[in-house]
Amino acid sequence: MGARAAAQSIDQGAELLRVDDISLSFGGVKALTDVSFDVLRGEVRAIIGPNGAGKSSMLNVINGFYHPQQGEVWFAGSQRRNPKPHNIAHQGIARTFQNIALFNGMSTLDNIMTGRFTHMKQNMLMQAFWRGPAEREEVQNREKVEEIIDFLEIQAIRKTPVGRLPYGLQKRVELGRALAAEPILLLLDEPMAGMNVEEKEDMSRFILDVKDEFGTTITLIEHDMGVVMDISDRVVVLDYGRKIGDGTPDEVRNDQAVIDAYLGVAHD
Amino acid sequence: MFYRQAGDFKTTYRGDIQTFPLRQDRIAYYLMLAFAFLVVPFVINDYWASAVLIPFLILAIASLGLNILTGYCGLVSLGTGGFMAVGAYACYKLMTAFPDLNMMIVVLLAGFITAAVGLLFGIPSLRIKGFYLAVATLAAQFFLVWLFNKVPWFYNYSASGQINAPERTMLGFEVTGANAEPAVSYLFCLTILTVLALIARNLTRGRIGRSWMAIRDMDIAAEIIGVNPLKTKLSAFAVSSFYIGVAGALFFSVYLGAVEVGEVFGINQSFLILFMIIIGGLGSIFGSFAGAAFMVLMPVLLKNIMVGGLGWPTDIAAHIEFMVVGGLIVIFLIVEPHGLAQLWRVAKEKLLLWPFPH
Amino acid sequence: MSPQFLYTIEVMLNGLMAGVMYSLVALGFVLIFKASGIFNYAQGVMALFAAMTLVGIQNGQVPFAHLVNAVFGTNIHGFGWNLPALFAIILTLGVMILFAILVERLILKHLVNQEPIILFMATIGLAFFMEGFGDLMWGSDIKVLDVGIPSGGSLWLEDKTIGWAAEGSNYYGMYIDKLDIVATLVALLLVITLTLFSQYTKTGRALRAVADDHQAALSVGISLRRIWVIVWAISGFVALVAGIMWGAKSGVQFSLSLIALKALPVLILGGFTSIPGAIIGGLIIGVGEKLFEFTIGPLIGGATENWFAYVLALLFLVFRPQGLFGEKIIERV
Amino acid sequence: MNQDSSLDTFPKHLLHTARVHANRPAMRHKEYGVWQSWTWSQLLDEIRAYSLGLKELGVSPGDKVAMVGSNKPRLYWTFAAVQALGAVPVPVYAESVAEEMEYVLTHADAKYAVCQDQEQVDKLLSMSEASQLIQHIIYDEERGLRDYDHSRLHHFEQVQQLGRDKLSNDTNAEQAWLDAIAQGRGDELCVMLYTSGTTGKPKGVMLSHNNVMSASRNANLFDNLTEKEEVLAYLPLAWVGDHIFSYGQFLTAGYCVCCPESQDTVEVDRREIAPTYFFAPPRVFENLLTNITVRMQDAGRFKRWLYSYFMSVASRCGEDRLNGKSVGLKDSLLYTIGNAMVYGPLRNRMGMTRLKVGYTAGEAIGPEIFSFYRSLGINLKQLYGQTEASVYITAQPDGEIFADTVGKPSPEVELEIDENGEVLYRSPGVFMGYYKNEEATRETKDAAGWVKTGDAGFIDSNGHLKIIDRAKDVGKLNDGNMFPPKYIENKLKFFPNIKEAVAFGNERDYTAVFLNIDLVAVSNWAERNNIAYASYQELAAHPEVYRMMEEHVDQINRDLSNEDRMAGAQIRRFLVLHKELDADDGELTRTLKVRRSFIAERYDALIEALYSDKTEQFITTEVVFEDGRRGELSATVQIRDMKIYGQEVLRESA
Repeated sequence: MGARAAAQSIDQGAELLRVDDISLSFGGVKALTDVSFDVLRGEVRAIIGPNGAGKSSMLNVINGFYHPQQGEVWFAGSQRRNPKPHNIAHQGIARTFQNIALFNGMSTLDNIMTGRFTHMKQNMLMQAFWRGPAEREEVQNREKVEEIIDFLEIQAIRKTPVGRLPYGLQKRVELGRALAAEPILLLLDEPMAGMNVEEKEDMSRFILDVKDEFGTTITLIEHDMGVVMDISDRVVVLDYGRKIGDGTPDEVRNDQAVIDAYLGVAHD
Repeated sequence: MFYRQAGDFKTTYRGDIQTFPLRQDRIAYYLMLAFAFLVVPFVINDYWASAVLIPFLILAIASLGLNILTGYCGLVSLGTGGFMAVGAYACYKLMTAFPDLNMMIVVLLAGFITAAVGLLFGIPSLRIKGFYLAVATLAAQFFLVWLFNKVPWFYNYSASGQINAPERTMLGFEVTGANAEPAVSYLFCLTILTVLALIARNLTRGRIGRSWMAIRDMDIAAEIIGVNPLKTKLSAFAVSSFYIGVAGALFFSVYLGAVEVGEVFGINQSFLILFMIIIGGLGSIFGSFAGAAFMVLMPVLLKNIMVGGLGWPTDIAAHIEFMVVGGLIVIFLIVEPHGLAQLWRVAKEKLLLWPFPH
Repeated sequence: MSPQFLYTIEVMLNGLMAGVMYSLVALGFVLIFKASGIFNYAQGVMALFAAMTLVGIQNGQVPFAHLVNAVFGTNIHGFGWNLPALFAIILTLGVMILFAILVERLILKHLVNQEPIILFMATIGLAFFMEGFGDLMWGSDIKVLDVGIPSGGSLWLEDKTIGWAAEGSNYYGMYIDKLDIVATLVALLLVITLTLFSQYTKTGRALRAVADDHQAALSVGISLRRIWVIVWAISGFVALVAGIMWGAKSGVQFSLSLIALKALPVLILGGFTSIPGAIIGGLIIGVGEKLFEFTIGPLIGGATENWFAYVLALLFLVFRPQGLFGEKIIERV
Repeated sequence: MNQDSSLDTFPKHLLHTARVHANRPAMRHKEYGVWQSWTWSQLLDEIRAYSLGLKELGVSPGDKVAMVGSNKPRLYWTFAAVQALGAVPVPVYAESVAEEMEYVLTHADAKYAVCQDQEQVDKLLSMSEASQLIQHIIYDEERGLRDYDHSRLHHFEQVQQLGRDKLSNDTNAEQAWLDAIAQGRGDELCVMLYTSGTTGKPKGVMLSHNNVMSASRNANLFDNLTEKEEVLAYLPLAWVGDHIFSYGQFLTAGYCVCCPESQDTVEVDRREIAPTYFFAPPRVFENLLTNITVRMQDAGRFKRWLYSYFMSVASRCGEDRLNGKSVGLKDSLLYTIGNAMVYGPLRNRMGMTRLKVGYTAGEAIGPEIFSFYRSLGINLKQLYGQTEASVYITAQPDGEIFADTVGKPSPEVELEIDENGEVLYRSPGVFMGYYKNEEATRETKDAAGWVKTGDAGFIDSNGHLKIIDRAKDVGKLNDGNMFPPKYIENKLKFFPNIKEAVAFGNERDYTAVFLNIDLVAVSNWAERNNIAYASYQELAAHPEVYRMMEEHVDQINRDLSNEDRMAGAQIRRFLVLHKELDADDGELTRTLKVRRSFIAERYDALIEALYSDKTEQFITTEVVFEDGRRGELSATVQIRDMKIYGQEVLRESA
């Protein structure tokens, strides 16, 4: 059974991902120190913390960009051994980036179609012939992509090159690309950075809808505390690469260590 | 202005993703194909075949190939000449080793052999990008030319060090050698080009093409989506080299007939093909054609004007040609980095919007 | 000492001297690359063009004589003078500075903030243009360049070394061209000057500042465009020196422009931004290719110098892309 | 008439068309990026399953089924599916505010509701009274509704599945369904359409199958419409025009109705489909023309010259050509060139390349605008109609097109002008009556079947009807002169820079107007003239803008002075309003008609100032922002005096 299938068979509310005692450093600089937490199937799990707390590093460990010097990552019940990011995609983990990483030479549609990569199987020969299986596969995946386009309400920009889109829409297209992979675990790196209130509301709605409609488990990094507390089920708090809090939004909000970190007391 | 897209709507995705979604484009395309296959062979003469049409067809294949690698996958190669040489020598070895082999098969096999060599030289692309990679391909260029020069086995130990294409037939018509009819050579190349162009279009429009472009545009994001960078880059190298190899084989066997490797497949050939795709348009099938046509026609035109019209010596014409080519490259990079294809796209957009400006 | 060993020494010496020349050309690249992020493929053609211009000025050739004759049916060729070498060199330097200004005005200005690969391709276009332009201006025939540099084998060295080998062996002393010795000395001098220039002069420091951070350099009032003109003028100067040396050695002809291509592998070895890297890389390539040709060359048909450097560079690219002196690149996500 | 008299109801017609044109396209819907299409036989399958599903839910003859949403295929299917059961569809304006909608729903006794999406469902559920009345809600789009209590909420597909299950489990189900359809009669209630009255509560106009059928058939015959037409359904479902075009004529002619992807993409979708038969209120044509003008101003010199040159050619001979008159050889040639260079591309951009006939109605269209389209070779015509008449009262026959009339009586329509100048008509399309409002019915329709239109007008020498204004709106100035506010307002609105105008004068000394600038046109003009402004308010009050408005008003005064009965109605004073009249603020109706009395009350201070000698007036108004918050907006509005022309003077100078 592949990791994706294993992940799919996990019950709602059971452990989907667990990181144990993760430590990561770059040339002596410690980015993460002994961080452990878990993500349950079907929840929205937020990672918060001040700038430089190691949030993005944590996401990069989860999706295989960084390989921690110490610690274990368990996904869908099995331990991972330094996989490449593209293997991780096939296991059902998708993500978006803090600084939008779209394919600027392509249209919205093509960007999201590219997100279907792991679901397309036709080999080069079939592609070269096109008529038949390749075209059929293309059309089938297009149908899926159109559902996502419809879901994200971006019909009007379907054929627009993404480079020409305003920031907020680019963010949405990037979410679309991640959704197109039909991920089991979706990692969102500051999905609302740089957005105005209205765009943030839209994005929050989309995130919650993703959870409801597709049953996707979501792990997100976000700076806007209001948003985090509104949409997440549980929150991990990192500071200086260490975990200083973990719990429901209410628990975290009232945790003295967290309050100190955010007010800067702890490091005075 | 001439476009009437109103009422041209799509009821299926198949209709939406076809190569020419506009009805008028489709009609123009079929008319062009019919003209190329049904009219040109009957009016073609030696001059047009050897000066314009056949080099255009063959170089269009090469530029399609390089465009797949550079335009679609974002990997700049300066080794095109070297890979064309691989195609040419593979073709020569196959023609001489298996005299009865169908010429079409020879050319395709030459392409596959070049693909294999391209794969080998593509391996560094996993670790290096940009002009670091360009330098690596330059290594391939020099090494390959040296190899074909220095290892006599490749030129069957001939005294001149040259390779000469023996006469071979295709469906009873001579395609190669001194007695080949221009119309036959033309149709042979045209058929191969048409098929390869369709395949290029098919590859670039689907999963593989998108993975190439994803690597080109943002390799980190591509990886996150599940695109294996090594496989993808190597596939681009292989496909690209296949095209270039086929072009090299045709360039040698159908077009020139005799080849001295350093002269024909030197670094300048690499640049010429690179210029074709820059002028034509990176990442565009149409651009490959436009660039090849431009780079083939422009010297002919210049020569006709300066040598034929004004009576200047040929070396002056050649120098001016160099200047024009170099100048155009710089101008295109400054003014329109996406080349003729972009100009065409913009013109088409304008025509679609006509009389409105936006 | 066995003759074999002495031959090897000789090859290495030759290699070292060639290497210094490579370093010189590579230095031109590094300067431009550091200051503007441009990999200047036209460097070699610049050397060729500089050499042609020098010969033309020295011999009193009329520029574009061919074209003028063809267009107007005239028959002019030369002004009929012979200028002193030093004067001609200074005039040529002036031409190269003018060239630098034109390149900045007509090309670089319009390509600010483009990707490196685009700029690289632009310099290929520039190389083509210069090649045609130089030929059109001065004619494409092979020219003899003579600015009074001594040439021919150094008899003194041969005499000195002939006795090093064991008695009875057929050893006739080391053969080293005087031109190479001069060239080496000039190149060394230039390398030292440029290094000092970039370390200790105000302009040199400005160049490095620009290389480190464009934005910051701009914000402290260093004019990027002026810097570009300066580095292109310097590299024009380097090209001129290289052109003189190489031209004096093997005549002014097209193949001269290919020496620049040799600088590519040098840079890959040494790193694109390191001046010491360029020097050491040049020496390694120079010695390496000579030794390879000497030892392995005969086994595989010779003329390995054409590609040895590239393949060496290729191996480096695969196994150590950052070069000898570069730092390991950590990719940020 | 030559149609089969057995086809007297729409469900019968559906069965008939599905048989005759089984494989022709019946409906398209731009969804998921392409035009999803249904043939007539597929359409019948869908509707049958849906209808049976509704029956399973309990829909029975006489029940009212409300429909809320935009132009989606499933909503159109609801008409037929409901009618097949003998029940009555009641389309409701989807954009109307909750109280308005609740009034309609409760007044119509709607027991079922079909909604497009979550937004509509939420709206319905929020209504205490109507929500209790409604037993089942069916929705089209599932998004966001997953977690709702589904005891009386059903997804469209579930309903269809109910129907399909019934079909497969009960062999008699289909026959029973067909039998019920066969029992339908033409004089039965077919649909109830609520008029968005400019005053008072909406009234439910009851139309029978015969009403809608005769109007539809006559319209098809009048313009020779066949099953080959393609139309774009984009106007509100609840509006009678859409009901006739996209349902009545659709079923009777058997043509193809295309539903746009969303309201924002109508223009693109229209270009893609290129309808052959098109209907739009003047506003749409005005906007299109404004758009064209604005975009042409951004064009380069050559294009601008080309455009203006060939537009002058078109205005010289285009209309004559369209009317079949012969024009000179030179003009004919020029027109052909212009057709290739300008008119053809313009028609293409507007999606009118294949247009056989286009109609405009609802309000008067500016003569220049009207001529513009006709001169491009677009067969645009005017018609005059009402919900109570199942639309058609008069229409312009081909070849008899005048910009200022609304045409001749439509087939089977009798026309009369009563002693007050009010237009009366009688036709088979005349409605059955207002639902639960006998009194209003009696007021409007007399025993002999004559219906009062409420409009004042006269029949000109060509036999064409010319409408002046609402009969009750035509007032008198204190000096006894006639005051037709709409007439004046429409003239003003024909300037692209003026979006809306409200004229006052009834029982006052002279005519005075409020103007609303057209933000698109004026801001573009400002940009070109380097006029800086930070807000709508600032732009509206800009002296240059005022100057421009003065020129426009002056032009109107000249025109009016030249007309027999209107010279006394020239505009003496005007002002430019500091805010845009807005339906959210109640200043416009949902169909964007001016609510005169409401405005008079709201801007009382401004009106008083217009009839004083003040040159400016301060005013504060409450506004509703887009997100529903309320706020206040205040401004000092300038008032300008205008020159009044005497009739003779102008005649001399002219």
